[in-house]
Amino acid sequence: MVDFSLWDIVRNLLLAARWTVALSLIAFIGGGLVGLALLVARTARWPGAETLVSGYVQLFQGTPLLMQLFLAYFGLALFGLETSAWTAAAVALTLYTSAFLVEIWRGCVAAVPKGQWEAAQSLALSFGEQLRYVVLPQATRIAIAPTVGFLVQVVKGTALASVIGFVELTKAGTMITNATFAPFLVYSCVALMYFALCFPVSLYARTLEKKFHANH
Amino acid sequence: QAALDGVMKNKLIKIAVPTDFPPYGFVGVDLKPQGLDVDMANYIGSKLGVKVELVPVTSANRIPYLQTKKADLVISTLGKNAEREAVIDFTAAYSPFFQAVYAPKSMTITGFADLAGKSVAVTRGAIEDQELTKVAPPTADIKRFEDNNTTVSAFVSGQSQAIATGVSVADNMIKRNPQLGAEFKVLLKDSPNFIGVAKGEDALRLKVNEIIAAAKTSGDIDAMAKKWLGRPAGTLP
Amino acid sequence: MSIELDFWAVLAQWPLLVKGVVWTLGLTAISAVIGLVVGTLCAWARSSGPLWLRWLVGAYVELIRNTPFIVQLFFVFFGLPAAGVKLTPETASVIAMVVNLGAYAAEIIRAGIQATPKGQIEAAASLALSRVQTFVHVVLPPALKKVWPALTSQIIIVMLGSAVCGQISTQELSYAANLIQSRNFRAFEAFIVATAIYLLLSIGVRGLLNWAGPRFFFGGRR
Amino acid sequence: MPTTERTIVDIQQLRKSYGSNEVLKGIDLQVKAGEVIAIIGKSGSGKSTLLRCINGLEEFQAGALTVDDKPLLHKNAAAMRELRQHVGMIFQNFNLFPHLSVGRNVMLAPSLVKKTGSAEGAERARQLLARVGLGEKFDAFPDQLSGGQQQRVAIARALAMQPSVLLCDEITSALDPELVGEVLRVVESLAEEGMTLLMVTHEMGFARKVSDRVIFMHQGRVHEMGPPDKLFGSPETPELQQFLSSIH
Amino acid sequence: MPTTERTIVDIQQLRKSYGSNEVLKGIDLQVKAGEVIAIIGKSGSGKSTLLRCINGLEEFQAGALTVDDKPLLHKNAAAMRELRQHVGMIFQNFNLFPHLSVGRNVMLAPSLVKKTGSAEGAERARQLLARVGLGEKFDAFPDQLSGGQQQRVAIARALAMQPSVLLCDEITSALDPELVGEVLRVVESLAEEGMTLLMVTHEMGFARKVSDRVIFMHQGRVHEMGPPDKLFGSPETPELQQFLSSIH
Ligand SMILES: Nc1ncnc2c1ncn2[C@@H]1O[C@H](COP(=O)(O)OP(=O)(O)OP(=O)(O)O)[C@@H](O)[C@H]1O
Ligand SMILES: Nc1ncnc2c1ncn2[C@@H]1O[C@H](COP(=O)(O)OP(=O)(O)OP(=O)(O)O)[C@@H](O)[C@H]1O
Ligand SMILES: [Mg+2]
Ligand SMILES: [Mg+2]
Repeated sequence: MVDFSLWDIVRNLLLAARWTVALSLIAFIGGGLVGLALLVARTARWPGAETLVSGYVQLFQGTPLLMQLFLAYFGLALFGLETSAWTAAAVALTLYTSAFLVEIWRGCVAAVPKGQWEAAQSLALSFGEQLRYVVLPQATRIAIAPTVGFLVQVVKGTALASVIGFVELTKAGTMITNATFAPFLVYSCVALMYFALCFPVSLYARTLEKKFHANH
Repeated sequence: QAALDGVMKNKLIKIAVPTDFPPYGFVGVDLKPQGLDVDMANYIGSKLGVKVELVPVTSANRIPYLQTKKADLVISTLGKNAEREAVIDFTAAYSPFFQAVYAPKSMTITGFADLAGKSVAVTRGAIEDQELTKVAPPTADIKRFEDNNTTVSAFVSGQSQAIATGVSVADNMIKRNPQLGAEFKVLLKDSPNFIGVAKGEDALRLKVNEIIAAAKTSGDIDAMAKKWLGRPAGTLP
Repeated sequence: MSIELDFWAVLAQWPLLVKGVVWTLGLTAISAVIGLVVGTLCAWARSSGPLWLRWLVGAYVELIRNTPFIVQLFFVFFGLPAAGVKLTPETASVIAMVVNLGAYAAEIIRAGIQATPKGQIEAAASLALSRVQTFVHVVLPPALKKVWPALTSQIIIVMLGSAVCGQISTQELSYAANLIQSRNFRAFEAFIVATAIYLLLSIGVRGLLNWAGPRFFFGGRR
Repeated sequence: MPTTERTIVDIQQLRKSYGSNEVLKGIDLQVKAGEVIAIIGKSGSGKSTLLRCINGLEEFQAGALTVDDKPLLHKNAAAMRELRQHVGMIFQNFNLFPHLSVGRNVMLAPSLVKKTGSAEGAERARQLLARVGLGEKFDAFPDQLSGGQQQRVAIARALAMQPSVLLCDEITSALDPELVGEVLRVVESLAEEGMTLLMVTHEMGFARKVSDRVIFMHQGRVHEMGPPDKLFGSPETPELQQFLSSIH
Repeated sequence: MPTTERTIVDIQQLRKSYGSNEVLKGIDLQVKAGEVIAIIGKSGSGKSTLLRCINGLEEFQAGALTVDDKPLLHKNAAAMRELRQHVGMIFQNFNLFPHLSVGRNVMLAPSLVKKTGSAEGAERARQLLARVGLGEKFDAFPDQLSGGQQQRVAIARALAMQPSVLLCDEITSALDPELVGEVLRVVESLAEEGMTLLMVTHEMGFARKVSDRVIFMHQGRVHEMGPPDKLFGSPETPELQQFLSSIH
């Protein structure tokens, strides 16, 4: 029917991998910003924030990302909100990523000893200053490794964006498989490319973790 | 109600096509969709005199695309049944679709009763799934897979003893995997394909029906079927 | 835009949904139990096994953690038959889930083990406990306790991830939703119902694990 | 010792509970400017809690507390910041900021709260560090210092805010015995210069030598109070007698 | 005190280095059954390292060590376990197992190592806990106890293995001053009953009262050794004199 050479497969997959990277970046930046805002709300103990944030986390960690993407793209349109695939992907991936990041980061903030808060407080620093100058710098050090580690999950999670029409790495793989009837070859390439994308990130996370433990 | 007006005004029609269902819709080396459904989409676009934007869809999202107006038409090997008609509207049929059961030559299957105790791979929710579920004996082990390709892969890798799928799909599969020794066993259903239109978009539906009717008379439908299926379309409802 | 949502068209197929829930929970339960055992063994191997074993387990963990679950699933289901092993979709799903969870659990549990104060191990040694006894009775329970929330989250991730097992015809929840929607084209309704059920399942599973963890896996004061 | 008659800390009927556990059961205490007060008592008697109430780290349920005639208002963040500029605190575990150099530890609060310019702040930090005997450690990081040095940095950090009152909560108990002396010497010099000090301590010899007044806390109350010679020399209540005998 | 003439711990020319840092520079020491030995010395002089060598927590590079005439063989896991059944150790930080109740802390090692039946083990644990004054805490968890109570549980736990020698490494230094007494009383009773004890301690009064022999360690060597009255009363070396004066 159609004859894909190995190079055709690899070339197409590489092209599709661009979308995987772009979607990952969107997810990470959006998720990071929203996650930070939620973290601050939660840490500052704004009334109701705790309940709200934990409900948020429960919702977006408790349902499949596939469904979140689907509902962001098609569901909003049901209510007359016209969303492009990019908007929907950005919204859904941001929600999903932030729900995980806020949990990860909360643990890191909690790992900063209470005495640090108290010392900053007794030096007349405001809450914002305590957070900005004393707690977050320390929490960040702890947070870098697990955060970078989570990036890997995000990269793999973008595979589901095919449900709203993105032809990213996994989807491209499926499409090529359907034309070539060579699932092993194609999926091996797909797996390899994910590995090539993710492994350096994992490795980096691990080095950071080691470094942190070393000069801790 | 205004889909046709919108199409004519924007000079653009968005048509959902499959990319996982050769020879109806699959991709070439440039990852651009091609196949019978794709040709049909382009054909309708040219008859309307508008540009065509192809929207690659999967079986899970093709109907939502239509319902949320992200696509005007779905040309994606849609078979018709009463339940489906409650949700979307269908035009006239535009291509034939025969489903049959295939199995290795060494296996004797002369009727559906012979499927008892055997495993049969089928694409989940496809017309052949519904048909097979109706006619197969209860002891037949029907394994339903996500898409056509997974179904074929399951059969090719020996995960199922038989497969129920489209005739042209099977031809292709047998050609590429001669070692299987698979052959046609029994015809499941002759279930032609229809084009899906959002509920109530009668203007668009009638317009497409016109185009299909004209194409049948002019032989264009037969030509398309010949090109992709290797046989003429025959009589379509 | 007016689309009439008809949830009854989906809910009327409740036997399929119930079956899906049972399968999803079943797959999750089996792979959680075996996956935790695998994870614990790997965590032990990686923190105190011989060097070659550490490398082997390390490679396993990295391979799994850096590739998507669906690719792993396809390799088990379509790849192993090429090597002469034929598996039912259900077995293949469980294997893929165990292999996946095992790798993640290994890393999580290892982190818990590493956090064990040295004094605990020395106290056990000076009480003449063997290495295995020390690991099982002194190191593991507090380590599990420490990482239990992370393990719970990972088990839920695996449960939600099991949705793709439907692609190889395992009849779990998303399979049921897809089957329903492909028959009657009620995609929204089917997916919304499935999403709601997934949410309930993950709340339930989290609650269950929070309750069960202290009772069965690590002692200590509640 | 340069004690004046101006009351700088005024505590009236202070009550504080954790849940149903009443930890401070009505504390009355007036501290004069320049006074040095040592607080002693058994573990759990509420000494730390009292200090923590004074600079607002803990909310109390009843009673009134004023510092420099300004009442402590928990709900008012601005008032709390204002108050804390007058009340410095030093902790048992130093609580230096590990990610900042010693100099920056000292400069942080003045630059943020008092908007001290950075050149001026650095100059002042150097002076303060020299004062606690750590002039050359400006660029070191906390984890490069011994416990005694860290605690002296913590003192310099608190002094940088020019507080009117300094609260010290067992600031030598986390130190190796050899390092206690260097910290106590710094505190002693502060006392001599007229700083108002409230310190919880287990170092009875030091308390006796430096303080103007000793407070013995017992079960959430000020059980006995008076000049050190009297309290240590002729304790009146059996509880204090027992406490003093237990620690020798 | 019931000291016999049987040598239970015999240390010959023990040398131990961390990397290039020689921490023990040839230790010779014979301990008789029933003897109570206090080890004193400055921080870093090698006291803990010596104790840790005796029950095999640290490997040493040269010299020989026997307990009950059995040599310590690092490579032989079975021999090490056997040895450790004879040598109990109690740590500064208690190191109770936080996930086990007090009773189970005490019962764990006997049941795993000596295969003691659970009824018998529980019975014995109750006796031991009663002996350290914690009879009613059998079902409590470590974090529900005070430091002094935790340390007494640690003692009971070590005793449950019926060791011939007990090593104590500054077992009261992590305790609040008021809690030190209750632990020392238990140790004293052990000494009176004839347990062989090697203890590193900063409590000079206690060392003087309880021990048969005091060892002053200095820079990795046994610098001075003798009966407590002699060592504390008329120290010979200037190092010991300086050490004793620094801690008072
Ligand atoms: N955060 C808290 N939550 C509940 N109870 C607390 C808290 N902090 C202290 N307490 C209780 O308050 C009482 C007084 O504690 P506080 O720390 O003031 O005692 P203290 O006199 O400083 O003792 P120490 O000498 O041990 O430091 C104790 O009974 C303690 O258990
Ligand atoms: N694990 C280790 N690695 C490297 N050096 C060590 C280690 N443990 C101890 N040392 C060094 O060995 C020397 C002796 O330490 P040791 O703990 O035996 O002293 P100590 O007499 O017990 O002191 P302290 O009274 O502070 O407990 C010190 O110089 C210390 O720095
Ligand atoms: Mg206190
Ligand atoms: Mg020591």
